[in-house]
Order: sequence, then structure tokens, then C-alpha cells
Amino acid sequence: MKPDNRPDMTVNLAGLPLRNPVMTASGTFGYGEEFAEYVDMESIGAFVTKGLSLKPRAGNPTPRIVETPGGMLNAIGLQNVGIDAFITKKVPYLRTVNTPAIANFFGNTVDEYAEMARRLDDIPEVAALEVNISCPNVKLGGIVFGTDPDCAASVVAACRAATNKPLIIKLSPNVTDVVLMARACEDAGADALSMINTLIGMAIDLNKRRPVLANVTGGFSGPAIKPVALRMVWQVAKAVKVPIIGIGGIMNAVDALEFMLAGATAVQVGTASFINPGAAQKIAEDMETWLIENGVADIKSLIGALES
Amino acid sequence: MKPDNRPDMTVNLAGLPLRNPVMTASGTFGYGEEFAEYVDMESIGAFVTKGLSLKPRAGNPTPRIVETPGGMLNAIGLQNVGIDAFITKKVPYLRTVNTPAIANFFGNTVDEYAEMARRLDDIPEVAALEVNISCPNVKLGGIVFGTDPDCAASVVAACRAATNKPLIIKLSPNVTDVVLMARACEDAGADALSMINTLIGMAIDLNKRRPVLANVTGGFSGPAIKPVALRMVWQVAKAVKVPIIGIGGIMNAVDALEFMLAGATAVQVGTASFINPGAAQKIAEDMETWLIENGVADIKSLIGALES
Amino acid sequence: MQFTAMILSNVEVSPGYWRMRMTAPPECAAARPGQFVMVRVNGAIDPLLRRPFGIFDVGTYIPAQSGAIPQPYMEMLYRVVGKGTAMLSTLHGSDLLDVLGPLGKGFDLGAADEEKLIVGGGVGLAPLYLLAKELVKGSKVRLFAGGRTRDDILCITEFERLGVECYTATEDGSLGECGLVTEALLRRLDQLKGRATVYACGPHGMLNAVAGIAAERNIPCQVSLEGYMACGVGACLGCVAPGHSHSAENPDYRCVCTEGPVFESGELKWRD
Amino acid sequence: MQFTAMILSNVEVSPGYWRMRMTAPPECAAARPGQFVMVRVNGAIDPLLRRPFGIFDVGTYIPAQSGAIPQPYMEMLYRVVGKGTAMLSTLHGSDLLDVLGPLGKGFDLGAADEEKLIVGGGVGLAPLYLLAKELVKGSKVRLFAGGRTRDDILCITEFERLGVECYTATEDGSLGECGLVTEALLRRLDQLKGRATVYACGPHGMLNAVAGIAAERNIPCQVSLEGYMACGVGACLGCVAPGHSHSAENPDYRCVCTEGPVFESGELKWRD
Ligand SMILES: Cc1cc2nc3c(=O)[nH]c(=O)nc-3n(C[C@H](O)[C@H](O)[C@H](O)COP(=O)(O)OP(=O)(O)OC[C@H]3O[C@@H](n4cnc5c(N)ncnc54)[C@H](O)[C@@H]3O)c2cc1C
Ligand SMILES: Cc1cc2nc3c(=O)[nH]c(=O)nc-3n(C[C@H](O)[C@H](O)[C@H](O)COP(=O)(O)OP(=O)(O)OC[C@H]3O[C@@H](n4cnc5c(N)ncnc54)[C@H](O)[C@@H]3O)c2cc1C
Ligand SMILES: Cc1cc2nc3c(=O)[nH]c(=O)nc-3n(C[C@H](O)[C@H](O)[C@H](O)COP(=O)(O)O)c2cc1C
Ligand SMILES: Cc1cc2nc3c(=O)[nH]c(=O)nc-3n(C[C@H](O)[C@H](O)[C@H](O)COP(=O)(O)O)c2cc1C
Ligand code: FES
Ligand code: FES
Repeated sequence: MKPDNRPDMTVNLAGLPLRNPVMTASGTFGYGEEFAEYVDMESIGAFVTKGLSLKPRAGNPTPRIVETPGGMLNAIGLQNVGIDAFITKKVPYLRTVNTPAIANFFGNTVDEYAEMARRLDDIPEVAALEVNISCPNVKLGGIVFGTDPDCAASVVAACRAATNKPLIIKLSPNVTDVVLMARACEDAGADALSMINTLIGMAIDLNKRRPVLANVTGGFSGPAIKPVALRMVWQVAKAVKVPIIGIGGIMNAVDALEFMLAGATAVQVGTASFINPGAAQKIAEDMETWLIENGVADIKSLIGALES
Repeated sequence: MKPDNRPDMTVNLAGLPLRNPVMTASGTFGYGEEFAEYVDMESIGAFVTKGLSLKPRAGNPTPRIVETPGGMLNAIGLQNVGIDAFITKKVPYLRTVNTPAIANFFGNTVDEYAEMARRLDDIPEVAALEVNISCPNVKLGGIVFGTDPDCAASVVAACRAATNKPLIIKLSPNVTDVVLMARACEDAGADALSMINTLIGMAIDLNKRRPVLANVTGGFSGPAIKPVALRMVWQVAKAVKVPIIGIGGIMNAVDALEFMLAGATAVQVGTASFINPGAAQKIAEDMETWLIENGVADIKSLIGALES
Repeated sequence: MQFTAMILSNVEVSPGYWRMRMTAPPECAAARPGQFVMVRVNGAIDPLLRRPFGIFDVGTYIPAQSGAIPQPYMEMLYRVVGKGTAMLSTLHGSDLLDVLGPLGKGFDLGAADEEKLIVGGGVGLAPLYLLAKELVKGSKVRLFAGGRTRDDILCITEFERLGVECYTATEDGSLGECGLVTEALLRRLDQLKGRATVYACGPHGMLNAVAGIAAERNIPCQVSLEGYMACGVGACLGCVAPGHSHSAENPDYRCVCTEGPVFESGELKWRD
Repeated sequence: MQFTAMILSNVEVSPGYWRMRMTAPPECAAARPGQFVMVRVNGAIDPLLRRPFGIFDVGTYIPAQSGAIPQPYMEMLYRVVGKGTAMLSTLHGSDLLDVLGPLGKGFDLGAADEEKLIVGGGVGLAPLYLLAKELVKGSKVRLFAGGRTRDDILCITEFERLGVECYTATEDGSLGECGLVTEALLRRLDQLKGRATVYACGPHGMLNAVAGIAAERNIPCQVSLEGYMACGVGACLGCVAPGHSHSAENPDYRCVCTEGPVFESGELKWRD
């Protein structure tokens, strides 16, 4: 315990010190500002922006979201303001909060990824980069970067060459062997891995005889996917040396702590912020309470502390 | 409509005529007998046995099951009586019901699969074979047959050579490209595909700091997985010619009909039978009611009828 | 803001339509007409997402006990369509509800010296009552309420009590005129002398028709949209609607929860 | 069988422990001591699985209205430990509950001319009351009830009313003897002259100790086990417990829901 008897909640994420392990997940927390009314930004460890691209993206037709048992599907289509508007319109807010902002981004080609990494590297308000590799490679016939180890490695290597900031690679769960993907990213220069991105799912409207989502399939998130996420974090944590950010269905402090036991150094709260905009802050607070009640002096002692 | 104004509920599954498309899923309906009190066997299309192997299997240590948000994990460890006891103790019951029994089975090597297919081919009470390929190949260092197209194809080909009964291959969802797997199985001689088997998940007991399941990871089933199952059925239905049996989180008639719209010729009810032992019968009845209320004369007209 | 409301009453006002009154903090009871709330129907995971509802009315009530201090409240008018609304309808007085709001932009009340024409389809009336309450303070207000059948025509008495002149139409003729309510609107517009503003909320087809009518006659028109919402605060981008210059090649989406749910009809893309 | 029960009462009998009475069809009210039911706490997906509970008591009640015909009922005694039991505890009289049962094999009542020693830990008492009710018809019955603290000792008065002689022990000494209830059991066994049978239900550690004591003295012993259950009907194979000859190499699992939940303690594998 620290002198004031409060547990040490800090973690270090590939050189980025965090006041606590709770971050918000990309695409579920806007550009931060949207939640200023609900979350004291300085109560959470870091926040991650909506996925950014070189050009602004308008996203998919509607409907874009649908609820499923214990989860939701989204097919937003990576709508975002683009890197230029990000710099002019969103970065000023980042300057006002004393919490690391992590820029999530994607591209359609390896070059676009590298270019985005370069552009973001130039922004002092961006503390780290998170690369969304769950996007189709337009040069390779649409194969998703994050489902092929070589494709993924080339993205990672190109981004690595373009930035000195901590480089987080966000893994797709839609693969046969997530450990293989994790190793490929680690070997190519990733400083940390965040996992998992959404599963791919689909919902049908029986009466209309149509897919609910205009895009037919969508990204599957929420409590329903937690067992898959937890399994993947546990598998990868045993296989890599870089820190892992656990993501997937985290709704409360217990969920978050389970991810840490499985091997995560930090966690991201996604869908939960839709249901309770203050979720991330509440989770960080409740984690601290749990530590106090269970006599744990340092949250780092829980990382990978699963017995078996 | 048929003369009595009841819709035609029959479907044909690779040469096996079913009175309706509702089957029960392997491992969730015992050997049939267990449910005799709750389900009129002649109200459902077919039922599938617990997964069988050459030798009896005792299964995993406990705990073997755990509930998760909207779903459950199981690590039963393929406990089954073995093919010999199946023939002496379980087949006599099959003789008493006028509903096709489908034998689900697995092996540790391609030869074991083929041997099982031969043994089952000899049993007149077995109407069709369903091959669970979500098992590790002990000869190939434990790689799961169902996650590698070549491995899967060799199992299918070996079973194909060993039986003339309808051969259903049950696909694993834990793959990058389920369409690739489906095509490999179709090309190797599968008459039908059933999908999906369980996802792989994990649950942790925070207070004990241990995995809940003695086996650490387990098979993830129930309503939570439905979006993934529906997506995979839809993807595969567009890519193969053989009929598909849709499985995954089917709890009611609406779910079942959604799978048919996505391209399934029949469905299997799994976890739902644990919650309501009479689930399969109820679903078949409610599907018929839906057809009547919606003026659909023949359920076959719904197969793959999704508009987009 | 996020708050815990205590349900004061929850009654079925017409088959399948419910009106719920609940306590609300002053900030929420001061909501502008057209704003909405996101309600968490169940604390567990089923249903997972909040459900959006317009604010039907706000006010102050005096608790029954002697010497009690007046309390602000808000009301919702909702239709049972699925799981969430079915669960809402089972709640009773003194049950608690987790509410986020008021959210979104409300209606622009416009100038006082013109006629206000309010068009509501079914439960689309929900956000229009609070609007009418404001508008009657300075303008002549007419309501055009439509529905498939008699049961879909809601709370007309309440509007009449405000001094609103009400026209009703049902598709099956079971109440008011037989046909679409836009026909009554058209007739009124034909007689119209001075300026007017149209406000509409209801099924998309109705809004489309109303927007068309208003555009033809160059009458300002505000519509309140629905959209599948996960967050209600502009973060998920699930709720968007195509803006006027939208096309597949040059998409232009507006965020319904933060830029709306009320839009000038000219801001949006309509089917022709 | 599967049936819809109407709750007749649901009361907290000790902090965290509830006793629920509900209607039951005659077949269920005729359950043998030691059988159990699987209860669907919520019709939706959360919680998804049914929850297993012992049958605490069965009987017949006469509805309050004049001229009413007696109705069979059953009771459960349950402890709130997680989501499902927490939800159960919020139910009220006239709420409905989806129940599967009676399931499993019950206790073997054995011979009448011997002493019956019943050992219950905490809510482990649940299936033992109905057992005692049967046993007192032909035998001297003694109950050994243990718990961590006073609040864990349940329904002793009910057992006493049956004529059962009750011994209680708590780990913190707040009620009865201070220590483990097995000590009182041991003392009784030391005094024992004739034959006896032991029946036990409670935490696994307690069952382990009781089974050891009974084995040492060659006294027949039946234990009622718990196990994580998905189906309750022998289909999922989730609930198994290791049989006496079980080893990692030669596994031998018994199905708790169909072969149990009551086993001869000698049938099972115990820690040494
Ligand atoms: C800004 C706004 C204001 C609204 N105001 C009202 C109101 O005052 N009164 C009222 O009765 N209804 C209103 N609606 C519609 C209402 O939100 C839906 O009827 C309700 O969410 C249905 O929930 P359910 O669980 O019963 O239905 P389900 O069909 O089970 O819901 C499944 C999912 O679809 C969404 N959904 C279903 N129908 C709609 C819809 N029409 N619009 C948006 N999302 C939908 C749900 O929110 C949920 O996420 C409003 C919608 C919006 C966007
Ligand atoms: C045959 C049998 C009879 C039982 N009889 C009684 C009784 O009469 N009174 C009583 O209070 N309890 C009894 N139990 C234990 C009771 O089933 C659990 O306490 C209850 O299921 C907990 O549910 P929950 O949702 O509150 O807890 P959670 O921890 O949220 O449950 C999560 C999951 O774990 C399972 N689970 C948790 N604890 C247990 C347990 N101890 N045994 C089996 N499964 C568990 C639940 O069924 C559920 O599937 C019995 C268990 C069995 C197997
Ligand atoms: C509406 C929505 C939008 C998302 N957008 C992005 C994105 O732009 N980039 C990204 O890497 N992940 C995105 N995600 C994935 C989340 O960051 C997260 O990985 C996923 O939702 C799983 O976590 P959860 O179950 O806590 O939501 C999005 C998720 C949702 C629900
Ligand atoms: C307890 C349990 C045991 C299972 N055993 C088998 C099995 O032996 N063979 C097999 O192919 N699938 C097995 N399955 C998978 C189911 O047949 C089904 O594919 C899966 O549960 C998804 O369907 P559901 O969501 O309806 O349960 C099992 C599933 C469960 C829950
Ligand atoms: S509902 Fe999430 S952005 Fe509008
Ligand atoms: S609970 Fe399913 S086999 Fe016993």
C-alpha cells in the first residue's frame, strides 16, 4: 500500500505510464470530448480515439447497429473526420486533458498505414498509436490485414519505421490462430497488442426477410464476446513478451480484473460506455475498491497472476 | 398449402427426408432416450447422438460447465460410451422411434475417423453420420482437424470411402476462413455441412484467481454465439452446393427461421434443450404456426430466401 | 445527465400504448420540446442497450404526504413493439429507472405570429405534446394526428385542452377521416393565408410526405427522426441519417442523436 | 416433468437464506426426499441456465377462498449466492416460476430399526428436512447442523417439531457448540449401541469428513452432492463427480443429476 493506504493502480504500457489500467476503446468514446460531461478524464488511464484515416470517411448506410443476445453488431463503416480535421478540430481538446490520448487508425494499403503513422507521430498530443489491422487490404484483393501474418507484419513494420511513439497493434479475433498473429506483430516491432477487435456477426429480420444491417455483416461486441476475448488474451499472454491490452465485453471491475489475471496489463472499455457513459471511470474506481478490499497493494501484481 | 391447410414442413437433407427441419444438436440431447419424457421424438426432424468414439471416453475433470453472458462454456471432454456400448446399449432405443437418428463421432487420427465411419455404416438404425472435426489430430501435433483444410479434407475423404450413408461434416467456427473449410469438405465428398460447432472461450473466477473450468478453455454455445453462426451459415451457403444445417444459439422458431433464410436447409437445437428439454419440439411447432400465419405453404421456399 | 428516476405511474392509454410518469431532476424537467431520453430498461444484459424515447411532458407534482415540497417530473408516451418496451410496460409506481438525458436538439419554436401545424403519426405524437404546450403560448396551433386505426390516435383530449385544434384521420376510417392525415394537412395549407411552420414526427413514410408537401409550398418544416441508437451522445455513429446532399458517391450523414433528432426537413435527403 | 409453479410465499428465514413455497402438481409434491428441481429464474437469457435446488418440503394447502379444494405445494430453502438466487429472492407471491422436476434419485430410507443420523451444513439442510419427515415415521432421528456462524443454522425448530433431536455447532461459537459439527457426530457415534445410517448434505469438505468417519466405523452413509448443472436430465454431462475407483488414468465419473444427487459415500472418490 502507498502511504495513504491506497493501492498502486499505475501500470506501464510499453513506456507509456498510466495512472490506472482502464482505457476506453476506439469507436466507442468518440474523440473524448463527447464524454466530457460523464467521465472525469483524469480518472481513467488513457483514452483511444475513433479510428482515423487519411481521408474523412462517411461510413455505411443505415441501419448500422443492432442488438443481439448480450451484445451488439455495428457496421459503422469506420466513419471518421480524417486526419486533417482531427488535427484542426479534435486535437485542441486533447490538449486540455491531462490523460494520454491514443490515436487509433487504419488504412487501405501498407503505404496508407505508414503515412498515417507518420502524420500521427508529428502530433505531440498523441501519446501512442493503436493500429486497427481489421481492414481489407485493397491491393491484395480485400484480404483483411489482420487475418494474415505476413500482411499484418508488413503493416506493423511500416508503421514502426514511421513512428517512435509506442505502437499498439489491435488484433482481430477472426482468425484460426491468434498466437501466430500476435507473434508476427511482435516480431515486426509492435510495442503492445490490444485485443480483441470485434468478431464478425450477422442479424436477420425475419419479417422483412432481410439482414438487419445495411452492410449485412457487422462487428460483434459486448458481454457476449467476453469468453472469446478472455481466452485469446490468455493464449497470447503466454506466447509474447509485449504487454497486452484486454478488450471485449468488459462491463465492470470484475471483468477488467479477470482480463488482468489472464495476462493483460491494461484494459479497454468499449460497448459498456454506450450503456453507461461513465462506465470507464466507474470501472477504474471499482477496481481500486476491490484491491483495497482484497488487500492487494499493487495492481501490477495481478497481471497474468492466474493460477492453474 | 396441403389439403388440410397445413404447410409442407418437410425438407430433404442430402437424400435423407425429414418431416421438418428441426434436429437436436450433438452433446445436448444425450442418446435420445434422456429426453423421451419431454419430447415427442416424432415431432422433430431428426436427432443427433452425443459424439462417439472407438473407445469409451470418461471426459474431463470438473467443473465442466460455466454460464457466461447469454451463453455457456463446456469442457465435457467428449465423454461417451464408445461405439461398442453404443451398439449394445443405445441403438435398441433408436429402433423404437420413427425418427432418423444421426450418429455424431470423432477420432484422434484419420484412421480412427474412417474406422468409426465403417462401424456406424453397419448400423441400420443410424440414418446418417455427422463428423465432428473439431478435434486435435494426435499424429500432427494436435492441430485441430477442422482448422486446416487439408486435414479436414483427409478426414472427409476417409469417411466418404467408408460409408454410403449421408455424410455430414460439422464445421468449426474457430477459423479465419470458414468458406475455405466448407469448400474443402464439399470437394472431399461431404453430403452436407453442419455449422457451427462451439467457439473457444474461457471464464475466470476472480476470487479464486483460477480458470472456472478444470480444462481452462471450453466450447462456447448458446444465444450469445448466434450472430457468428448466422454470419458463417450465410457465407458458406453462398459458396457451396451441399445443404447446410444451421446451429448456434437457436432458442426459438424465429431464430430457426432466420438460419433458414440465411441458407440452412435444417437446423439443430443445442443449448436450448438444457434450458427447456422440450425446446426442439416447441420450435418445430412454432415454426409451423409461423408459416401458417405468414401464408407460407412450403418451408423449403424459405431456404436461402434472404433478400439483400 | 444520467439519473435514477422513480416511476410515479405507468398506464396503458390505448391498447399497446403506455404513458409513464417519473421523477426527474430539474435539469431534465427543463427539457426543450423534441429532446429525448435513453432509458435502461433492465440493469442486467437483456436488453443490453438503452432505448430512446421522446419527452412527452414535463411538470411538477406535489407528493401526497402533508407539507411535501413539489417535485419535478417527466413523462414518456411509448408503444410496446419489442422486448424493451414490453419490459417497460410491466414496471410499476416506485420502481426505479436509469435514464440518460435530456439529449439532442429540440424543436425551434420559430416566430409567434404564424400558424403552427403539427403532424403526428401514431406514437410520433410523443414529442409533439410538449411542443404544442410551448407553441400555444404565442400561436394558433393545429394538430393533424394520423394512425392505422382508432387505437393509434393518442391523447387528443390533452391537445384539445391546450387549445389546439385537432384533426384526426385513420387509414381504416375507424376514427376521424378515412385516409392519410396528410390530406387534412393539405386542405388546411390550401386555406392558409399567412405564414406557417410545420412540425412532424411519425413513421418515415409520413415524414417523407410531409417534407414533400412543405417543400412544394415553401413552408418551413421541422421533422423529428428515429434511428437505431446505441449511445445517444454522438459516440457510436449508429444513428445517422442521410443529409440533403447525400449520395452513394458523396455520402453526407447527420448524427440523429446530437445534430437531431429534430431537423429542418430541407437538411435531409428524402425519397422522391 | 416441467411445470409452471405459482409462488405462494418467499420469505427470508435468516440473513441471506430464503424459503419459498410454490404450487406443484401432485407428481412433484410426491417427490422422494433428496430429489431436486431445476428452476428457470428468468424467462429471458439472463441468467441463461436453470438453477438446481433441493426439495425442502412438500405438502398440501387450502386456498383462502371458501369452498376451495386443497392444493399440493413444494418448498425450497435457498441461499443467495449469485445472480440467479438474488433474482429468486425478489419474487413475490403469485409470481410464476418455470420448474423442471422432481429430478434425480433420492435418499434410501433404509431399515426402520436403526438410528438415523442426519448431518447438514448451512443450506445443505435443504433436502434433509423432507428426509427427516419420512425417517421419523420409523426411527429415532438425530440432526447435526453446522455452519460458520449463527445465521447459517436454519430451520432447527422445524426439525424439532418432527421429534428430531438436534445438535448444532458453529465455527465461531455464536450458536451451539463452537467448532465443527462432525465433532458432535463423532461423540454420538462413540455412544452408539445398535446400527445406524448417516445422511449428509453440505459443503464438500464436510461431506468428505463425514464420509471418512462413516467409512472408518463401517456405518452406511449417504451424501447428497452438488455439481455445476446445465440440464439436470443426464444430457450435458456437466455435473459429474468422480466415482470411488476414479483416477487420472482410469477416470470413473458418475452423473450427479441422474445417478445422484444422493450417493452411498462408498461409491465416490474422497480426498484422504
Ligand atoms: C430519438 C428517438 C425518440 C423516440 N421516441 C419514442 C417515443 O417517444 N415513444 C415510442 O414509443 N418510441 C419512441 N422511439 C422508438 C423507440 O426507441 C423504439 O420503439 C424502442 O427502442 C423499441 O425497443 P424494443 O426493445 O421494444 O424493440 P426491439 O425491436 O426489441 O428493439 C431492438 C433494438 O432496435 C431498436 N429499435 C427498435 N425500433 C426502433 C425505432 N423505431 N427507432 C429506433 N430504434 C429502434 C431498439 O432501440 C433496440 O436497440 C424513439 C426513437 C428514437 C430514436
Ligand atoms: C442437486 C443440487 C441441489 C441444490 N440444492 C440447493 C438448495 O436446496 N438450496 C440452495 O441454496 N442451493 C442449492 N444448490 C446450489 C444452488 O444450485 C446454487 O447456489 C445456485 O445455482 C447458485 O446460482 P446463482 O445464480 O445465485 O449463483 P452464480 O454463482 O451466479 O451461478 C453461476 C452458475 O454456477 C452454478 N452454481 C453456483 N454455485 C453452485 C453450487 N453450489 N452448486 C451447483 N451449481 C452452482 C449456477 O447454477 C450457475 O450455473 C444445489 C445444487 C445442486 C447441484
Ligand atoms: C460502434 C463501434 C465502433 C467501433 N469502431 C472501432 C474503430 O474505429 N477502430 C477499432 O480499432 N475498433 C473499433 N471498435 C471495436 C472496439 O474498440 C472494441 O475492440 C470492441 O467493441 C470490443 O470491445 P467491447 O466488447 O468492450 O465493445 C468499435 C466498436 C464499436 C461497438
Ligand atoms: C455440453 C455440450 C456438449 C457438446 N458435445 C458435442 C459433441 O459431442 N459433438 C459435437 O459435434 N458437438 C458437440 N457440442 C456442440 C453442439 O452440438 C452445438 O454445435 C453447439 O452447442 C452450438 O449450438 P447451440 O448454441 O445451440 O448450443 C456440444 C455442446 C454442448 C453445449
Ligand atoms: S446514438 Fe450513438 S451516435 Fe447517435
Ligand atoms: S446436469 Fe446435465 S448431465 Fe447432469
